[in-house]
Amino acid sequence: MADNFFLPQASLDTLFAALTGDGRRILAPTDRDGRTELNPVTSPGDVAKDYLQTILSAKEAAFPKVERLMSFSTGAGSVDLKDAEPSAVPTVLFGIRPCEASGFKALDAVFNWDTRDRFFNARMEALAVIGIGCTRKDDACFCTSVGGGPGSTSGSDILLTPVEGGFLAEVLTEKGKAMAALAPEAFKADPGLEKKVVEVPVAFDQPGLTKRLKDRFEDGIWVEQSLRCVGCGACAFVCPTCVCFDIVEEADAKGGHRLRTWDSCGGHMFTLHASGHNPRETQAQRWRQRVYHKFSYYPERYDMLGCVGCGKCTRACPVDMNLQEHLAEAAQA
Amino acid sequence: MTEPFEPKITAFVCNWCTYAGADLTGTSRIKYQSNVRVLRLPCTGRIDFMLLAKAFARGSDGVIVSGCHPNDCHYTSGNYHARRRWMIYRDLMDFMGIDTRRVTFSWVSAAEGARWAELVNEVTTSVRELGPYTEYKELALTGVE
Amino acid sequence: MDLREKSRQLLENGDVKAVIGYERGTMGARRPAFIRKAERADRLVFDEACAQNLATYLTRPEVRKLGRVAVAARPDTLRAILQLMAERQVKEENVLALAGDGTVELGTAQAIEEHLATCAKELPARDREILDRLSRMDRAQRWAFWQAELSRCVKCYACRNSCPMCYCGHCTMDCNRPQWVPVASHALGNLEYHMVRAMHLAGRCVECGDCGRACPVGIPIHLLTFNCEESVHLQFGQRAGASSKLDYALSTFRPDDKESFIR
Amino acid sequence: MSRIGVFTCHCGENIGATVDCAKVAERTRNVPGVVHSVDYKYMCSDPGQSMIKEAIKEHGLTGVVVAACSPRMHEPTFRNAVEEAGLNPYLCEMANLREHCSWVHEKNDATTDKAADLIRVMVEKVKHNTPLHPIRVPVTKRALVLGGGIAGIQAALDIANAGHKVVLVEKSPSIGGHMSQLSETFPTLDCSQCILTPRMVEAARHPNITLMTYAELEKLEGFIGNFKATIRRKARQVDEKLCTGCGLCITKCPNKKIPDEFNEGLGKRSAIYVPFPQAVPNKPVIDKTNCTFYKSGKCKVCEKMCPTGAIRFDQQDELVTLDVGAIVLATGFKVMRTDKFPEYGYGKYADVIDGLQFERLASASGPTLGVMKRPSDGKEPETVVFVACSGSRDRAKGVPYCSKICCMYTAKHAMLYKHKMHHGKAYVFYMDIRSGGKDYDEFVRRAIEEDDVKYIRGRVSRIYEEDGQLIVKGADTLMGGEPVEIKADMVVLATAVQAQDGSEELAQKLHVSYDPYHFFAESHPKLKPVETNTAGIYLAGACQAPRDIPETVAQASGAAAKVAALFSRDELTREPVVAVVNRLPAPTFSYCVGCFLCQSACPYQAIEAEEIRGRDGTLIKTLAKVNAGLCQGCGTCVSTCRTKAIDIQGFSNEQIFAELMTL
Repeated sequence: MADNFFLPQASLDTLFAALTGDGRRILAPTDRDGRTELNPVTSPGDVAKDYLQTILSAKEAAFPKVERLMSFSTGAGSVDLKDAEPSAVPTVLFGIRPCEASGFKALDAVFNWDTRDRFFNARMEALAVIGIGCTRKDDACFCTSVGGGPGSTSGSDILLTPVEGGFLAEVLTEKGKAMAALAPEAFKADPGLEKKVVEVPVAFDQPGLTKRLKDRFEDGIWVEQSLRCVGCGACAFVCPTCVCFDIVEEADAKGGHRLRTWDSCGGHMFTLHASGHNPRETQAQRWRQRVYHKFSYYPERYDMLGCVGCGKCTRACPVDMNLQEHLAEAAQA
Repeated sequence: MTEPFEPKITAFVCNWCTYAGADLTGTSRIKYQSNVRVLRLPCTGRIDFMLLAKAFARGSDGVIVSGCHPNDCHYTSGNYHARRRWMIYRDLMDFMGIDTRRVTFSWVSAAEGARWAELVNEVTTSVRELGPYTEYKELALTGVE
Repeated sequence: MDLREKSRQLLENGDVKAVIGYERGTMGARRPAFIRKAERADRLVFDEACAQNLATYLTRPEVRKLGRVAVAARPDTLRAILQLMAERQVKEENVLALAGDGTVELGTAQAIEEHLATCAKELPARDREILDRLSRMDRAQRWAFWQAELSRCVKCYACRNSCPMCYCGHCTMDCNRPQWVPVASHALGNLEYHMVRAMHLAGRCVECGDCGRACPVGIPIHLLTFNCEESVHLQFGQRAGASSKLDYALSTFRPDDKESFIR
Repeated sequence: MSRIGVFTCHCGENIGATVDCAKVAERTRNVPGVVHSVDYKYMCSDPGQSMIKEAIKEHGLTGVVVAACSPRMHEPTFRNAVEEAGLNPYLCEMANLREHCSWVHEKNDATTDKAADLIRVMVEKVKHNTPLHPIRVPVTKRALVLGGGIAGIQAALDIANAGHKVVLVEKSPSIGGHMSQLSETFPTLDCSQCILTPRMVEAARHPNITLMTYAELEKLEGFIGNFKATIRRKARQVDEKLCTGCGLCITKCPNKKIPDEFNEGLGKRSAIYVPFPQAVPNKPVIDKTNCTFYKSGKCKVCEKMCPTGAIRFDQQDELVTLDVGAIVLATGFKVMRTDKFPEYGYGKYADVIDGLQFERLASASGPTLGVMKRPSDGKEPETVVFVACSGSRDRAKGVPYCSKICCMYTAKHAMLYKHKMHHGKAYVFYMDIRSGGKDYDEFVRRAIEEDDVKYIRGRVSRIYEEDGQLIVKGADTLMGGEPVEIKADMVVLATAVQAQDGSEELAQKLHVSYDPYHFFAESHPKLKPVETNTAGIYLAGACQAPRDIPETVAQASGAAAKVAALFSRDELTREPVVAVVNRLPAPTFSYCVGCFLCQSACPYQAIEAEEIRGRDGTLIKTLAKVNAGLCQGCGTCVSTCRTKAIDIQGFSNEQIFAELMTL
């Protein structure tokens, strides 16, 4: 059960100072060169003023686009291996939206599925989330269709909801309490604030979709939908739940590193075998994989969806592959 | 006391003119600074622009690209193709803020042994003055968590 | 007569197997539409907001299999079609460009060339502004500008995959013997990727700007290819997409090409 | 796993004095993949080579690096040695410790470090070397000689006498070329036709030579040893097999007023004609532009008169395709015509003639039967001015080069004139006298000293007509630029030697390079003077640059020797340093996308298209393919290829990349 407080706008300074004073890095949406993106900030003034969402998702706080797993060097007749240590700086993700906050669960499902991923877990342990509920939305948003909502507390340690003069602060977890404890003076007693967020209509029947997908694998709909897809990875790379990665080595004659980088199932090389055979040879198969992975395989395997309805993919897509629209179509008979 | 900075210079040369010219420098016992490492290719036409970029990525502080004078290409026109490629690539490097002072393009013929020594010395000295190309060397580690 | 009517006719008469045009998308956007049945032609729109270069689709295996297709073509699309013909990727008989308001049928390379002669090419104001800003910078500032911009790149390859000239099935980026460009999107990987992309488009870029438009993180990467294309044009006088006959600046030369930096 | 052996050479003191070879060998031992590293005094000596061979066997080496002198010096030596030990020779590379290190740097640690680096680079390269095998291509032992002047005749005879078949193609109706027009030749003054015509006849009769006159090259495909030439045999309108050369048709032809090309327009010929009496073959052709029948549809007198019925008004051009292994280009030159000289009257003064016209005037078989008569009125010219360097060495005329032969033939002309008209006056205006050559300067001196030819050093600024005479205005620079004015009866301009018309087109057909003046370019100005940059195509005579007869003949024999050497083998072997387009299993087939940008970058036209078809014959993909016979291995295509589908053996992307990654 959450503890509710009133966090006056002016008290944000106090909170930020306390978090920074505690040695935490604060990552928040900023407005740089006309683009909303996550950056380290030190004061509330650095935070973007009027934003819907960042372009990229918050997943990079726990699953960066490039991270080093190990290093090696070659010497006289020998090779020295050295494990990398994740640079798990204590970090507060401030101001991300509830949809993205809930996305970490989908990442966690994969990174702790059979093997516990040392790098992801170290970063998650060091990570705390102060989400902000949504008072705005756009046509790409469909959180309510996938079990979330503009005021959902899932994934946040503290969820702020804008109210007159500040925020309604729901302190949700132990991590949240610990943060609140750093600046107790900032959190005032809740005078009985109303949690008012934007309304996001439900676009499709998700349980129906998941069920429908079971017998739609060979359907022509995937070809039709994907005709305009150019096969880039923009959707996957902005997605808060897309977890695919590639492992590469960068080396010269003297040594090198093993790196983990983001990857995307939309790319034609993703499933290409060394033999030249490609089990997902066409863009339609790759598009289908993206939909099935999120709405069929995730529920089967982890009992959750691989999509939080943030709509980032729709906004990022160069050819407007509107996910919500395609899903609605797929959910129909 | 710190050691004086010794730049790493990588040279891409064609087999028929500049490599032979550098051989002549040796035969003539003309001395030059030892910072340069020469990579031999058949023709300047073979010198992919990516080789230059990789040389910097590998930590070169300066790069020399050299081949046959116009009209003297062993393969008649490899150097003309190379020249065009460099004209465009150099513009692009400059546009992207890469330090073009660190790339020297030249024609050194098989007869110009002294010229090769002079070129290497000039480049080595000027790159030594420019200092290490730190900002490029740092790239491989920037953006890796 | 408009594009819808024209498309309906073409499909009904069996002149083309599909019309690649634009339709209304999310939040007022225009997006590519593949129309294969005459009755669906009503979805088509063709207005100023239709920016994407649809020539990109002509080299896709799925589209190649269709046979002859019609393409709603803006001038940059036409340039791309010519360049693709010059590079033997598109056959004259397999493409019908619908230019102007969408009703001007251009069925041959010659017709496209003639039509293009009437179209002016202008740099968008926003690009001009960035280029002016860059030209006032010194080298270190330009470096800082591009490093800041490229640090945003996640190598999603939206730029590459949107580009009509990036049709290579096996891109330099996909080469791993040797691994020319790092896979990772760290600063070096990003710099080399965009450098290679610009160089590989030098003399081939039709300057449609789709790469920049496609970039989800808003890097003005199209300026890199524009810069190369302009330096090709200024120094060699050639322009990509001017003709269906191959005249690639980097596989041709003049013995008297003038430069000032070779010692 | 690589097993590399590294052999560091002291080269006596040459490397050893500056580089610590023992230390280098020691350090190299620690490089991954190196299983054997030694240093030795002289690696190229027999014991040195034996060390390598033994090590290959003993250590099972998969690659060898010899760190010694320049690969340009001893690469073949060590590759041979390696091959003798059973390893593919292309698995051996050299690190250049001598020319690029020990000879050019001081003795210190940095120099030793560099030596170790250079070795390291080659070790990494050699790890990526693959066994290569020489490329073998068959040779068609038949030569095509283009041009039937003295150059072509000589080349054809030499090749034929070496036992090979030759097809000699000449565009005009007879072989003989410019030499057949000359009266006498310098410096011996022997009669040109007397020495040439026996050669012409020999060429025609030679069992190994097929003559194709009145024919031109239409198209050339293929590559060294394997060319396919298409020859257009122009319609003579005369059946060569039936014609006996009796000449009755010529005698009876009603149109005899056509300016005669052989006599440089100084005589007339008929519409059916042989260019000159000694023509080979001595078979006429009908000049269709001037023949009455072709103009008006009536006449056919020749057909009626011909005793063998050899006239063929319906004969058409014929295209003949020949397989040939080598080509000799001997298409000769032209001279600049007098109409290119505004200062000398734009060619409108009949008595201002060029050197070739003078040859015809002086020739015993010429229009005047060798009697000195000027063209305008047939009067014997009492005073003749010869102007050397007419057009040559004159940028304004587009001929900055020296035409080389004019100094000599001008002296000859003046001499011939004086021999025919002892009382006449001969003046020569010249810039310099260039008479290098055996007996050449003596010849010029004879003209001046014995034949009293007046040499004036200076240029002629103007020539104009006045009272039936030509006023020649010039200056004598040896007299301080004093103006000179000579009233002459005839002026002979030694006009510039230029490339034959159509040279550029021909060069493009053959893919040989040419200079700015359209003379064909030799492969190397010193060491490959008869080769072109296209393997299997050779040069003879003035199509390459102005040449005199002895030089032309020498070069023709040189070209013939090259052809004979080529034909001495049944197949050619070539260094396998050539480009290849990668091939992969279906469904990829190759990374090549078939954009063919490499094709236009290739200086050798070595890139062809290859179609990949399915079992049912449908076209799946069109790929670039390198013709290993044509590829010279420059690698320009490699830098053009975006998909990295094309690569060059011996300098592959992987090899160069590996080298770079060690630095």
